[in-house]
Amino acid sequence: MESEFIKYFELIISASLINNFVFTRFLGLCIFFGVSKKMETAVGMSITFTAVMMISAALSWVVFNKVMDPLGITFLEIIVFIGIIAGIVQASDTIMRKVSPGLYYKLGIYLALISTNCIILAVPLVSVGEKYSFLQSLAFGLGSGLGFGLALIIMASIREKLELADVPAAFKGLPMAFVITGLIALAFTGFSGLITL
Amino acid sequence: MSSTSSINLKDQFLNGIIKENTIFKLALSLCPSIAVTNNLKNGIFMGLAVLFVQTMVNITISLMRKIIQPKVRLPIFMLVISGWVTITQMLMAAFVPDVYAKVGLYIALIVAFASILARAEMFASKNSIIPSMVDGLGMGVGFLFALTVISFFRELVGKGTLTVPTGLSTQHVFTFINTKPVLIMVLPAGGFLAVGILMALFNWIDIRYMKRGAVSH
Amino acid sequence: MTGKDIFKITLNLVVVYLIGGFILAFVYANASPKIFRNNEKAEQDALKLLIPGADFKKLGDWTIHDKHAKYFEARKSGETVGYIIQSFGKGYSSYINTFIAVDKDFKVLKINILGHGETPGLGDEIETDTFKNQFAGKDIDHLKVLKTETTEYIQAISGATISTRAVSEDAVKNGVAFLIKTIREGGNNNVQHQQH
Amino acid sequence: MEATKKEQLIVSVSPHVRSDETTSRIMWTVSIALMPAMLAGVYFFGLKGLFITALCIISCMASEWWYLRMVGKKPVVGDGSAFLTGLLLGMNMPASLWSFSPFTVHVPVIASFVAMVITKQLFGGLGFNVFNPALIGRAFALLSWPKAMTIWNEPAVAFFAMDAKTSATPLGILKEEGVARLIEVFGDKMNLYVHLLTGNRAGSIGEVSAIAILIGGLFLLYKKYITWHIPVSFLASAAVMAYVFGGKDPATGKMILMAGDPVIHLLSGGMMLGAWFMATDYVTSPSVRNGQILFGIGCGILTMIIRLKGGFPEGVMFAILIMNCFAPLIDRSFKAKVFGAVKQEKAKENK
Repeated sequence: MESEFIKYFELIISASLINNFVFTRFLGLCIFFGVSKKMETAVGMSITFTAVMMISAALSWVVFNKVMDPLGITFLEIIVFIGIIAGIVQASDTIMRKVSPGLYYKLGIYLALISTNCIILAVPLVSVGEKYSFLQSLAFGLGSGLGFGLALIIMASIREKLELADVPAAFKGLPMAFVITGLIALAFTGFSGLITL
Repeated sequence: MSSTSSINLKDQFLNGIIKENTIFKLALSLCPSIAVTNNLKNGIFMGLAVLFVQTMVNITISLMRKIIQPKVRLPIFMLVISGWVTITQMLMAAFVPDVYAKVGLYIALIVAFASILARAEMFASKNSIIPSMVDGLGMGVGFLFALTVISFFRELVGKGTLTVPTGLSTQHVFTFINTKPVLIMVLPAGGFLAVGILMALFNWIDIRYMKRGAVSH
Repeated sequence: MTGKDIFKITLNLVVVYLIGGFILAFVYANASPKIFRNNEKAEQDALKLLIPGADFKKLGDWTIHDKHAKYFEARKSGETVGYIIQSFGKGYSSYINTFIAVDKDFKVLKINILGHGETPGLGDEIETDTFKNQFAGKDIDHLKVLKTETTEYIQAISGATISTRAVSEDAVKNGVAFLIKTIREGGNNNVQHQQH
Repeated sequence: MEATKKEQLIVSVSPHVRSDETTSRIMWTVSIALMPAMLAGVYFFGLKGLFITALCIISCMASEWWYLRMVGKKPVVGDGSAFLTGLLLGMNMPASLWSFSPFTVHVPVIASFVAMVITKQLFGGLGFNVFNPALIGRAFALLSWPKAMTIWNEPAVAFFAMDAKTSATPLGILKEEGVARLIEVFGDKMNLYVHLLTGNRAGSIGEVSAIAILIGGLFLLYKKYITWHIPVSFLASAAVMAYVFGGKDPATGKMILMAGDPVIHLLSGGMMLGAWFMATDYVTSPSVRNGQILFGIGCGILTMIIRLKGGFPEGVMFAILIMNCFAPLIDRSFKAKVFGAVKQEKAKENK
């Protein structure tokens, strides 16, 4: 039992730090660069993201293993997963608006952004590819969400610090964001080898 | 076809390559620009896959534009895109298995490319088949161009080699330097640095080019 | 929205999805056998690379580090010339996927590294021929890794002792030991039994 | 809202508004404080060590000068910051890099360029860089030329020797062969400690002599150029981690709690140099005291996690770089908290 627990823990650590989606798998970059300009939006996005990620990981697992696999239509995974994600985003949009308008006011705008984010699609695709169990895909979703949130928040705090810096004209904006991400990725290389995968 | 419309087509084609280059200018669909570009061959095939999907999606949407109900157009667009991506994925798995083994995940994620949906919505759903196809080709070639430049740079600097595809399953590896000159360029961290520096280079050319025309401050 | 509109939209969606589904199913039906053959061919190619000119028969599955691996028997004109076993070694940052070919006396003929995630520039030198060729002719007692120069044992790649050990003392040694245990001591009967 | 904004402004600017003279004096004083360690390095690795460090210093100053010229700014290289970065970078490199076959002399040059131009100038120059330039330079070199950066010379104590025997670092031996083997290599435990303390061991040029670094660090502390917060919390947390999780059963390789040897970990690798000279960099560490303690603890814990479980034998460099990422965040949250506390007090007074 204890070793099981350690496995889930390792999965979360590996998805969030070692194989961080942004720094080593290069996913979600559009949103990453778009949303990390302000700390407040970064935090909001992280929260929304992690929640949606876990739900979609769980639901995709159920649909893939209980419906698609028995029917032999696993080749349709992309279409089905994108449908599931669109459905979840739409549903949480509606539910949040009804149940908690305050929260919707704060986080609603990020929901729309989520469906065009590749991480949210990559999580079910990877966990299906790795043949994770239900709990494992849930842990993977959680770790990926936390890792993306961590990346966003670090990036936002660094960009805030650089607001007044005299960055050369050609590097202003996105090129500099890439360089910063490259240096963070360089630092995060230190985590490699922490867990043997 | 009249001469005026052919000029328009040319502009439409070049638009996607230069003015609205997906990666260097619009900064969209960035994930594969780093993920698959540590090897020239993978970069080229990824670019070709996007070129194929973009063109086919544009053609399909343009063909269907009259029969699609506006209210359900987004789900239909998504279906068309993911359908073509699935087809691309299967074709690549069948014919270029070694590339597919490396870039498979990113092929699947073409679905989430904002640029493809945007072109379908903004251009193909309003224009006839030929301009849509040209637009798709232009955007796709622009993407292919960007990936080729990035992967050329990264593989050459990172490994001292260039892997040039000579066919679907054949390739030739040119070795320029026997030791790996700056290995980090083929690693994740170096990918970000390389793309950042190349983007800055494009910006710099832009700034200089614009300065020549404009009055200096 | 009138009922007619709803009907039209629904019809629209259904028709588009049906056509899409048919096209996809058609492509899938044509592509999937090829994909399947690709995988088969990749495995056969990997085996042929180790023992050229032989035919291979899968003998069974085994597990190492909770990973499933296969082992094969190699035959030339009906006679057993050796065995090939897939094995995994726990390296620096990944499990190293290795194919090991042994002859009838369980001496290593050749090894091949199929997949790994070791440090670029250091650990990934396990893929080089100079390293892999060291294994030719070694029996199970000579798979020890030494950091000094040696031809009798396996010489460590400088700066990547852990990756070296993972290949030789973990993947190869355990693979060969498993083959000896299952085929020489007891497993042999089974194999012969199948022949009759 | 308005007030928060004002506060933010202070966070990002206040530690850097100094007149040139002060900056330059700080830089030169820190450089002087590094001299004992540098001399120890030259004593143990000879001219090679001196050459590599000089090459780094020259390359750093040249890259900064070239960059400032190129963007049309007044080239200010004399403020000592390029000198200090070059010195630190050189001290973090193995002396074996001074070799012409295989040719590895380009390594310090490119690393210096990355440190000065990409890590410092692109971010807007001194005061705005997020990462420690010398450490990024070293990390870049380690990942780009992993072989060249992990060949360590045995301390030869022969000034002109250009061919030195190679040897594993104490941390390398510890990681691959365990503590028993490490003690065996150095004779006995006492001997090991003495070697680690004086610097008679393989390692980067400037990191080997713990005692020389300590002298420099205490000098800076006495001169009030640094405070105790980062070094002490760094070393203390690393020591606790090493003691609690550092023990290993030699037979099974399993971890034994409360059986580690903190002394070995504190004295080996770049721990001392990192704690006293790299983590304490004004620009890349938090400026609030509590934040500094958190920063130091983070460095210590990450270092030990990487050393004990990670893929690299040494974790100081990566630990400090990772904490550099968090420094703006730490500064931000601690400032906000302090500010909030004041507000609460005021609210109480009003009641």
